Amino acid sequence: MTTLGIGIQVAAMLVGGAYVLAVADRLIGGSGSNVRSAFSYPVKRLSFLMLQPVTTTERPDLAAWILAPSLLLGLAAVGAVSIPIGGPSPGGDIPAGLVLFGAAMLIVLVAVFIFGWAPNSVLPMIGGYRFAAMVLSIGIPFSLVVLTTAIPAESLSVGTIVESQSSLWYLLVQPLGLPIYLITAAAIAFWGPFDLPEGTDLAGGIVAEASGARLAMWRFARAALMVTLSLMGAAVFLGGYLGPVLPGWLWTVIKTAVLLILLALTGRTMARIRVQRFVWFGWVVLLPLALVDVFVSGWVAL
Amino acid sequence: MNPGLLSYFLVSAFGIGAVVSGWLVFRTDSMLRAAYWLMVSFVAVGAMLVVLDAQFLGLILILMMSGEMTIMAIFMIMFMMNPAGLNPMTMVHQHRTSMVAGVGSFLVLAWVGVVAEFPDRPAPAVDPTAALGEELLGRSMLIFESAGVALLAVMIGAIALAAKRGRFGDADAGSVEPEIDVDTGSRT
Amino acid sequence: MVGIGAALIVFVALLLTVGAAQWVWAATGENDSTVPERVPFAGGAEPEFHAWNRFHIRYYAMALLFLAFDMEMVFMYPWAVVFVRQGLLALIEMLMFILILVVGMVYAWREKSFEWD
Amino acid sequence: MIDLLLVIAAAVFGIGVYGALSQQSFVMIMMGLELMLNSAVLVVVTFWWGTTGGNPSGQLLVIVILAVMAVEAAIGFALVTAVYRSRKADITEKLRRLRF
Repeated sequence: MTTLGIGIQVAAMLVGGAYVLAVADRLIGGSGSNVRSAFSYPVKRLSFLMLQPVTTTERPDLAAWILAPSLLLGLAAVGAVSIPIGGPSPGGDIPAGLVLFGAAMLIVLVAVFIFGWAPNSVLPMIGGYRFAAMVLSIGIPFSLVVLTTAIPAESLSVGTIVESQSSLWYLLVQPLGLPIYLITAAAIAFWGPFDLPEGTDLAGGIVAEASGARLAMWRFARAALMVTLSLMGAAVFLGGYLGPVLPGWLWTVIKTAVLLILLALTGRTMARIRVQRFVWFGWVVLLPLALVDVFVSGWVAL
Repeated sequence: MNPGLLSYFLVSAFGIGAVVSGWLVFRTDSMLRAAYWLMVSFVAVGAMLVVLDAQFLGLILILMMSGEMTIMAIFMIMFMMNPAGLNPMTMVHQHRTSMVAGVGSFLVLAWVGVVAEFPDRPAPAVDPTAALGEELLGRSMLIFESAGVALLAVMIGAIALAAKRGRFGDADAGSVEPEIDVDTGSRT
Repeated sequence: MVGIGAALIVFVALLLTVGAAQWVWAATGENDSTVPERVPFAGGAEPEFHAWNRFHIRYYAMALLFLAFDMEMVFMYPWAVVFVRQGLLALIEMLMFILILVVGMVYAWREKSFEWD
Repeated sequence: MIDLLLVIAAAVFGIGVYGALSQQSFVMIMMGLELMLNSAVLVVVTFWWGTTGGNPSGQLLVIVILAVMAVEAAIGFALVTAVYRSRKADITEKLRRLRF
């Protein structure tokens, strides 16, 4: 697998997945839209935003504002590179892929925080602080449940973890893993019930001052981040490219799409909780559950 | 050992990145930028570790530092009068002494690094993470467990120092031990 | 090395291209905006001070706890790799380590560090 | 290669020394300390890679340095918070004695 091949694969996954996510979100949550218009909605919305002027505020930190969407998109792509899509790739395998993924997902905090900081406006700044509180409280359970899948595989490489699920998916071996992963992943992508940094109670939060191409880039980068998180969920819990009859890459696409649609569904139907409640929930409920998951899975793997 | 030309190029590039961003930490007025320049320095060093076949250590360094630097930025905003550096400021003392100390320590250490002869025993190309795990659970188990105790001490110490609700009431209200109020004087 | 090299190349390429595009858009967009248009939104409130101000986050005790607990992840990655080979020994050692840290968490929970008003 | 890496580490260390000595703000001093630890990580991995034949103790030392960083940051921030509470001071010049 060459670098160019990996790049094209990742780009195709991210763009296609972002489209699926946007359509699913529109079908589930759009008000008064028929089914056919939902399929053209992402394109319409993108061209609408691209034609809008890019507004600015008084004395913004322009460098940070320009950097943040590109950084978010870059992190989503780096996370996706660590995941095999079409099948085992001996050359392209990253031995510590799980750590690379975890590092990329933690730096999302940096991208979102500087995006909130940049416009020198109160509401985005509060959104940034909120997101910091969220990630600091669920970052550890997120890494823990992903790490738990490395125990039976005896490797930090995502390819090896996928291969080790040839007999049974880790969804069935570690039933606690996927729910915790999806909750924390939605929080890291500030999606669904956990879109507190962008909440309507903050009048848009971190995107309150963003418009035009900048907002379009940010939205796309966030959708790409959701795709990366779903790809990882599909790879470590649902067996990735493993499956009968169909080619490997199609299995990856199907499983990722299922997770994306699931996240779109829960994102639109669950009730939001306050950030204080969420911090408490992350430390007192999710973290002990993730530790239980680690030790029970370890016991089973013995 | 014979590292390839690409390794030399990557190490030089990341090295320049680490040094320049480390220098910018103390040259910018914005506290947020200072914190994130420091993070860039750590990421550059982490990338160098990846080039040196210590992939796990390099990536874990980046993972640790991204969280730590955001916390650092938040604390800077909390404690600085002028966190964004909207007015230029220099908050330095003993500038010349520090400059001399910095340059001096660089020269001494670089001289040692260049002049000293080191044995040439490169690391074998096996999975170093597994070796680290064996070391952690076997010979160095005591280090590992005492790190746990140290971290416990840090947690309790940090909370005891920083928590607003002290044992004797809120920190804002003094949080001091109530004086012993025993009436020993003569009754009137 | 191809995989991690690809990660680096993809990251740098995206950062440069998307950053450059953003810069072009920002440079072409802000010239014609007037001063009232540039006032921060802030829910319509009058902007009396910069948002880059001192801000008292209420969760600093939780943030410090994260710093300490994050270290536990560093020990856990190599542990997970050799777990099956080491067997019960690994399980017990890590259980000890985690139980020590859980004491700190219980203390933080009792001190109400995860809650603020 | 080892020479190059050691010179880079020395430069990072020198910047760290400068920062830790020259800055007035507590948090900026901590940044200087972190830079010094950063260069220590680089030196340890350099020797692990080049001269010790991949002795796993070298890797363990890096992890211990990471733990030191976490400890330093957490206790440092906690101390700054405690000092700020009682003194309303965030720079070293305002502290002549360290008791309440």
